Amino acid sequence: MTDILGFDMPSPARAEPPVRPEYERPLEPLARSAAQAPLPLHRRLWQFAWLRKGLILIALALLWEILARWQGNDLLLPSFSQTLRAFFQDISSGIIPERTINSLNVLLKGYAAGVVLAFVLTTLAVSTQIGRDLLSTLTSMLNPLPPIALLPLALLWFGLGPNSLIFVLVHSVLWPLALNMYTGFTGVPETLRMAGRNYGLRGLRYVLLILVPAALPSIIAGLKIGWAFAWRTLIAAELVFGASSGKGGLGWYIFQNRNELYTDRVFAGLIMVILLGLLVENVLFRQLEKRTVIRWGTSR
Amino acid sequence: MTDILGFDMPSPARAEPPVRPEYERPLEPLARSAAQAPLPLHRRLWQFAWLRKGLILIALALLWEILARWQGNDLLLPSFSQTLRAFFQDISSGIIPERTINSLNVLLKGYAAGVVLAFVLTTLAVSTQIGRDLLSTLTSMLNPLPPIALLPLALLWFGLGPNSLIFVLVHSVLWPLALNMYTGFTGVPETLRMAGRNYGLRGLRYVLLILVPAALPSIIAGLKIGWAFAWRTLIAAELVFGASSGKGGLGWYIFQNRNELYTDRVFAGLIMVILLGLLVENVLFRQLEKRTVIRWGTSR
Amino acid sequence: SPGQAAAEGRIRLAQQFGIAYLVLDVVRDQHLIEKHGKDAGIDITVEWAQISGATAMNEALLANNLDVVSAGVPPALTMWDRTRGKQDVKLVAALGSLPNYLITTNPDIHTLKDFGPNDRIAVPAAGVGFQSRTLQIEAAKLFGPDEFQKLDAISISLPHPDATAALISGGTEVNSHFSSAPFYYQALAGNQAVHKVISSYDILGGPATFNVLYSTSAFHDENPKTYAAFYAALAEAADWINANKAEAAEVFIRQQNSKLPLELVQQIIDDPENHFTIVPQNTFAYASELAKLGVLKNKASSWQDYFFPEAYGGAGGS
Amino acid sequence: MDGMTLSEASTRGAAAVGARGDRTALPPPLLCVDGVTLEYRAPGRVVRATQNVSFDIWEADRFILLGASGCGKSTLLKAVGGFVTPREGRILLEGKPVRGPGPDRVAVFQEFDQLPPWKTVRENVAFPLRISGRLGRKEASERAAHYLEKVGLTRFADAYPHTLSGGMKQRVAIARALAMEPRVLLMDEPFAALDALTRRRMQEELLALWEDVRFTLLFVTHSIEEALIVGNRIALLSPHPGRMRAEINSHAWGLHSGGSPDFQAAANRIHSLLFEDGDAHDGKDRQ
Amino acid sequence: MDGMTLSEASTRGAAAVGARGDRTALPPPLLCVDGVTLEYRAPGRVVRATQNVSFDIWEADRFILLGASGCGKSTLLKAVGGFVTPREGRILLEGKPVRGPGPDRVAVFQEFDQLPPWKTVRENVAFPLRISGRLGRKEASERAAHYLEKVGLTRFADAYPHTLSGGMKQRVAIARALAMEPRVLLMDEPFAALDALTRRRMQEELLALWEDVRFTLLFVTHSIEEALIVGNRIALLSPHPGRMRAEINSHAWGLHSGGSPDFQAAANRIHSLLFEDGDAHDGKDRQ
Ligand SMILES: Nc1ncnc2c1ncn2[C@@H]1O[C@H](COP(=O)(O)OP(=O)(O)OP(=O)(O)O)[C@@H](O)[C@H]1O
Ligand SMILES: Nc1ncnc2c1ncn2[C@@H]1O[C@H](COP(=O)(O)OP(=O)(O)OP(=O)(O)O)[C@@H](O)[C@H]1O
Ligand SMILES: [Mg+2]
Ligand SMILES: [Mg+2]
Repeated sequence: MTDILGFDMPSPARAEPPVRPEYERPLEPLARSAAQAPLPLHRRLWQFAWLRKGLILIALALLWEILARWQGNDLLLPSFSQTLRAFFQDISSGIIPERTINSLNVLLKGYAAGVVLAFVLTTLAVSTQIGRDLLSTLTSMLNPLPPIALLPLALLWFGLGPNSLIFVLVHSVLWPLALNMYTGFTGVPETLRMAGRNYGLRGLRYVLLILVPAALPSIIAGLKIGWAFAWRTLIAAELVFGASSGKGGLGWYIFQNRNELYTDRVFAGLIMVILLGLLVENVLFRQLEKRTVIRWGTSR
Repeated sequence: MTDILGFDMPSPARAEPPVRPEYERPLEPLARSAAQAPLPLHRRLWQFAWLRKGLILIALALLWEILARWQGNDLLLPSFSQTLRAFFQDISSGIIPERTINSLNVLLKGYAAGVVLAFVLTTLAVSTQIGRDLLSTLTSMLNPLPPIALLPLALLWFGLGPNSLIFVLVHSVLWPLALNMYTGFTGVPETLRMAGRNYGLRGLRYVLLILVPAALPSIIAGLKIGWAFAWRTLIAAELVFGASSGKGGLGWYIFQNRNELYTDRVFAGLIMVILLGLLVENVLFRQLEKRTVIRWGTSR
Repeated sequence: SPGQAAAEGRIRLAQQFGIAYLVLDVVRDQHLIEKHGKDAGIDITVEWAQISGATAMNEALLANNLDVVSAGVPPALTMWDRTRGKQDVKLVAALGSLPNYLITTNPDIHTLKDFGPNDRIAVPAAGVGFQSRTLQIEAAKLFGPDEFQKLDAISISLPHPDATAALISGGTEVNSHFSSAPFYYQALAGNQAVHKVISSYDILGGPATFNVLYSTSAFHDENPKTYAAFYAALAEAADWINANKAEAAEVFIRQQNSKLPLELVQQIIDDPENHFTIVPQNTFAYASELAKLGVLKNKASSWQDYFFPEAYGGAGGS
Repeated sequence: MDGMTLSEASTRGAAAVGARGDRTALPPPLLCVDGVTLEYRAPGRVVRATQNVSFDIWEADRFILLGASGCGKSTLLKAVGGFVTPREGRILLEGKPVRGPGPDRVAVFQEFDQLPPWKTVRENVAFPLRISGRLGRKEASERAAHYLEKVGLTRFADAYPHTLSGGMKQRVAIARALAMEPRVLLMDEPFAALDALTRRRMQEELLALWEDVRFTLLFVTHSIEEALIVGNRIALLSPHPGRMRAEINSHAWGLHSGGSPDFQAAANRIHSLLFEDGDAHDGKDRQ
Repeated sequence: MDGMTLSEASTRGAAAVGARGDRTALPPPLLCVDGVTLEYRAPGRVVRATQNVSFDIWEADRFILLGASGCGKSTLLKAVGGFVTPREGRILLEGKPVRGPGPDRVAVFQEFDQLPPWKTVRENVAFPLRISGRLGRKEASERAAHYLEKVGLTRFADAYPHTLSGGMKQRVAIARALAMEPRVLLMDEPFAALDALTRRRMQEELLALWEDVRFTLLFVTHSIEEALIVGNRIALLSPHPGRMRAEINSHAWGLHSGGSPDFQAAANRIHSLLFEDGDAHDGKDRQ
C-alpha cells in the first residue's frame, strides 16, 4: 500500500485530501426494490426452520438407535425403533392418549394457577418494598424444597387426588416464573417506565400495560421453564402418590411399566412428553415470540 | 380556580402570558449537599433489608407454629419449635452438618458442570443458526423429562454413586439456565452489540465481554432457578439412590427420618435446605447483584 | 463397563431400608462375607449401597452397578421373567418371612368385602408391587378372577411412612393401609382406632417370604467362591439372629443408624410371626398367580425354576 | 407544605415575583418552582444536578430552559413531570405540590427509547389518549393520524419503533405529546435529532398549535436560536450543578426574526451570560 | 468482487472520479462507496434506506453526510462500519470489500445506549484500547484520562454511564472513539445532544486532533453550519430513501468563518439543494 500512497501525495504524516470538483445530480427516480438474488437450493431449504429442526430430530433418533444397539441392554435402554413400536401400539390402543389427557388436565390447571400466583406475587413485589422482600425471601426459601417434601402437607390440606397434584405443580411453576418475571420487570428501562407513568398509569394497569409487555422476553423464558418443570413434577408426583389407579396420568403409565420392566413402554411415555414439549415450544411459544418480541424488535 | 384565573387575565381561550421583567443574578456559590432530614426511627430501621427480611422470617415462623398447633397433627406437620429442637439436636450431634457437606459436595459439582454446559450451548446458539435450533429443540425435548427417567441411563453410563447424581443435577441446571441465558443474549440492544463488534470482538471474547455482562440480570435469574432445582433434584435423587459407601446426603437424612416417622427431623432437614437457600440468596446472589446489575443501573 | 464380568473377590450389594433386611444388617455388621471368603481362601471386598425402591434396584442390577440386590417377591419375579435368555436373573435367597397387615381406622371394616367406595387403601405402588399383588390375589378369590382389580380402584400410591402418619393422626382421606413392619406396629400402637383387617399370611395360607435377594447368572456363574461365601454368610446370619434376638436388635439400630426405640425393634424381632430365615416360603403362590394374571409371561413349574441351585439345599422351601 | 391552601400558594407566587421584578398585578403562576435542589444519591456518591433553582411559569407561557450539557435541565424537567422528588424546595402546580406524574403534564424525553416498542407508531400516539380515558378507540386513532401527518410520519404509521431512525422516533414522541393536548407540555430537546428543515417545520407546528390551544410549554434546548424563536421567556442555568443565572424575555421574536440584528444581539447576550463566567465549568474541567 | 486486486480497485476508483470530475492525477480513494442500495427487510415489509449511493473518500478527508431525518444517513454509516450489508453495490476500503466491523473503523453511534453500562466512564474509554491489544492497562488508562479531559468529563471518570446526562454519554462515546485513534472515524450526529459551547469545543478538539493525526472522518450531521465548519467535502442526500443529490467542497471554511457572507451563501445553497426539490418528502408527507 505504501507505494501507492506515496504517489503524488503529501507526506502521510500530514496527509491532505485532494480537492475534487463539486457536482450536482438530478434526483434519481425511485427504483423498484431489487429482486433478491435467488439463493442456491440447499441454502433456500436451510431457511426453513422445520426442516433444520427435523434434521436435528432425525439425527437424535439415529444417535439413540445406534447407542441402544451398541449397549445391547434393552431393559435399560430400548432402541428407538422398539420404543416407536410400543408408542404406536399404545397410541392405537388408546391408553397413551387417555393417560395424556388425564395428565394434561391436571397440568394445565396447576400451570394456570402457578402463572396467576406468580403474577400476583411479582406485581406486589414491584409495587412495595415489603412485597419485594417477601418475594425474594419466599423464593429463596421455598424454591429449593423438593415437591415430595410438601406431600404430607398437600395431603393434609388438599387431600388425595388432583388437588394435591395441583398444589405441587404450583410449587414448581410459581417460583421460577416469579423470579423471571420480576427480573424482567426490574430490567425495564427507566425512560419507558416514565413514559408509562406519564400516561397516568398506575397499579395493575401500569404492570399489565407497561411492565408485562416490556418484560415479555423474560416472562416467556419463565413460562417455558415453568412448563417444563410442571411436567417433571407431575410425572414424579404421579409416581409417588395421588394416582388412584383408575385415573392415572402419563406419570402413572410410566411408573407402572417401569415396575413391570416394560422399558420400551416407559420410553414411549417419555416420547409423548417430548412430543408435547416440542409441540408447545414450536407452535405455542414460537408463535407467541414471533408475534410479540421478535416483531417488536425486543428480542432477535 | 376559575375565579382566580378570571382575575386580570385575558380570556382563557386565548391566554396570553404576562410579560415580566428580566433579571440577571450573580452565580450562587456551591453549597454543601443538604444533610438529609433525619428520618423518624421506624423509617430508618425499615431501610435495613436484613431487618425487614428478619421480620418476614419471624412472621413465617409464627404462622407455621400457629398452623401446626391448630392442626395438632405433628406426624404430618410438626410445629416450628419442635422442628427447631430437632434441628439443633442434630446440628450439635454433627449429623446434619455431615450430611449437608456430603450433599453440597455433589451439588456444587453438578451445578458447576451445568453452568459450564449451559454456557457452551448458548454460546453455540448465539453464533450459529444450527446451534440455535439445537438449543431450542433440546431444551423443549429434554427439559420436561423427570430426572427419574434419566436414572437408568445415568446408571448405565455413570454407575452408582455421585457421578449419576451429578448427571441428573446437570439435567436440572442446564436447561433452565440455558433458556435464561439465551433469552438474555437475544435481548442485548443492537447498539451495544454493534459497539462490541466495533471493538473487534468476536467469538468467545464477544460473548464473554459483551453479551454476558449485558445479559447478567437474566443469567442471575437463571442461576437462582438452577440452584433451587439442583437442590430439588438432589434430594429427590438421594431418596432413591440412598447412600453408597456410607455417604448419604441431606436427602438420605430426610428419607431415613421419614421412614421412622420422625417428622420433626424431616423438617429439620428441610430447614437446612431453606437456610442454605436464604444464605445463598442473601449473601451470594444479593452481593453479586449489588456489585453488578444494580450498580450498573441495568436492574433496579 | 456393561456386560463385563466382575472379577472374583468382589461383591456389590444393595439393601433397602427397614427391619425386613435384618439378615443383611447382621452380615454387614459381623463381616460375615469376608469371614467366609477367608475360609475359602479368597479376600472379598464387599461394597454396600442403600437404595430405595425395587425399580432403582432393578435398574442398578441391569446396569451392572450391583451384583446382588434385594426387593419384594413380585419385582424379583418380574425381573426373572423379563431377563430370561438375557441376563437370566434368579433369586438367591429369602430374607425372611414377615407378614404385611391391611389395617384401617374405619370401625365398620372387618373383611375385604366391607370396603366401600369412600375408603382409601394406601399402598406403596397402587396396582403393582407386593401389597397390591397380594390384594389382587385375595380379590380374585373373593370376587372372582375377573374382578381381581376391584380393590385397585380405591387403592392409592403413598409411601409407607406418609400412610402411617396419615393413619395415626387422622385428618386425611386415607383410612386404610397395607402396611409392613415396623409401620403397622407403630400404627397399631399410635392410634386406638387402627385395627387389622387381614394379613398377607392369611391370604397366602401361612408364613410367606417378604423380601428376597436376586442376582444375574453371570455373577453367579463367574464367581462361584464369592457366591458360596455370600450364601454361607446369609445362612449364618439368619441362624445367629434366631439365637441372639436381643443383640440382633442392637445390630439393626447400629447398622441403620436408626432412631427407633430399641424395645420396638426387639418386639418386632421377637414376634413369632416374623421368621428370619433364608429359606423361601410360599413364593410359588406369587409365581403362579402372577402368571395367571398375565404379569409374568413365563410359567414356573416350581419355585426352583427361579432360584439359584444353592437355595435348594435347605429344609423346605416353597 | 402539604397543608398549604391555594390562596397561600398564589400569594407566595405573586410575592416572589414582586420581590424579583417589582410588579404586583400579576395573576398567580400556573407552575411555581421554588428553591429546588435536585440530587441523585447512590451509596457513597451524591451528584447534585441543580441547586436552589426558582422560576415561575404562567398559563400559556413558552418557557425555555437553557444551559450547558449536564447542568440538570433534564432532571429539572423530570422533577416538574413528577418523576423526581426535589431534595430541597418545592414545585407547585396551581398551588398544589406536584406529587407524581400525570397526563396533565405530558413529557417528551430526551432519550430515543421512550416509545413502547410493542406498539406501532400509530398505536404509540393513540394509546395514551385511550387509556387516559379521553377518547374512544376510533377518535384516538383519528387524532393520532392527524398528528402523525403533522410530524410527517403518515407513511410509517404501521411501523414498529425499532424500525425508525432516531429522528423519526423523536417525532413520534412529539406527535404523542401533542396529541395528548395537555395542560402543560414538557419537552426535552425534542428537535435535537432533526435536520434543519424538519426542525423548522416542527417549530412551526408547535407554535401553530400553541396559537390554537394555548397550552403551557416548558422546553429544554441547546440552541440559543431555537430558544429565542420558540420561547417567550428563557431561563438560563449555570453549568453543573445548575443554578439560576438569569431570566430573559423573548416574546419579541418569532419564527421569522431569524437574521435580524436585534435577534443576533439577544443571542450573543445569552451566549455570554451562559458561558462567559461562572465558577464551575463542565465543558472543560479546571481541576 | 471478492477476487478483485488492489490495483483494479484503485483503477476503478480513479476512473469513477475521472468520469465525475475530469481529473486524473488523483490517488486511489481510501473508501469507495459504489452504487450502494441499503434495505431493511422484515417479513412482508421492505424499507429502502438508501438507493444507489456512490461517493469516494480519500485519506484524511473530512467527509460529511447531510440529509433529512430518515434519509438513511445512519444506515449508510453502519454499512461503512460493516454492520449492515448492502443489498446492491459495494463498499471498498483500500480496494478490499468491507466484510464486517473492525477497530480500524471506529463509530460513534447516534443512540445514547452505546456505552456498556457495566464499565465506568474511564473504563468505557480504556476498554476498547486494551482489548484491541493496542495498549497495556496503564497506557490505556492514561490515554483514556487524556481524552476524557478533552471532552470535559474528568470529574465523572468513575461514574457509571446510567448516571450521566444524554450529552455526557455522547461525549464519552466521542472520547472513546477519539482515543482509539482509528484509521477511519465514523461519527453519527455526535454533537446533537450538546449545547452551543460544548459543541463548539468538541468541534475544535476534533479538528485539532485531525490536524495532528490526519485520520479520515465520515461525519453525519443535521446542521448545515456544522457541515461547513467540520467538513472539507459534503455529500447531500435526498429525503427518504436517500439518493445522491450533490457533493460540495467546504475545505474553504473552518472554525472561524462562521458569519461571513460566503459562508452564508454556501449554507443557503446547501439548504436549497437539500430541501427545495425532490420527489419524495419525508418532512411533510404528500400523500
Ligand atoms: N440517574 C442518575 N443518577 C445519578 N446522576 C445522574 C443521573 N441522571 C443524571 N445525573 C447527573 O445529574 C446531572 C444533570 O443531569 P441532566 O440529565 O439533568 O443534565 P442535562 O442538563 O439534561 O444535560 P444534557 O444537556 O447533556 O442532556 C449530571 O451531572 C448527571 O451526571
Ligand atoms: N432496524 C430497522 N429496520 C427497518 N427499517 C429501519 C431500521 N432502521 C432504520 N430503518 C429505516 O431506514 C430508513 C433510514 O434510517 P436511518 O436511521 O438510516 O435514517 P437517518 O438518516 O439516520 O435519520 P435520522 O436523521 O433521523 O437519524 C428510515 O426510513 C427507517 O425507517
Ligand atoms: Mg438532558
Ligand atoms: Mg440517524
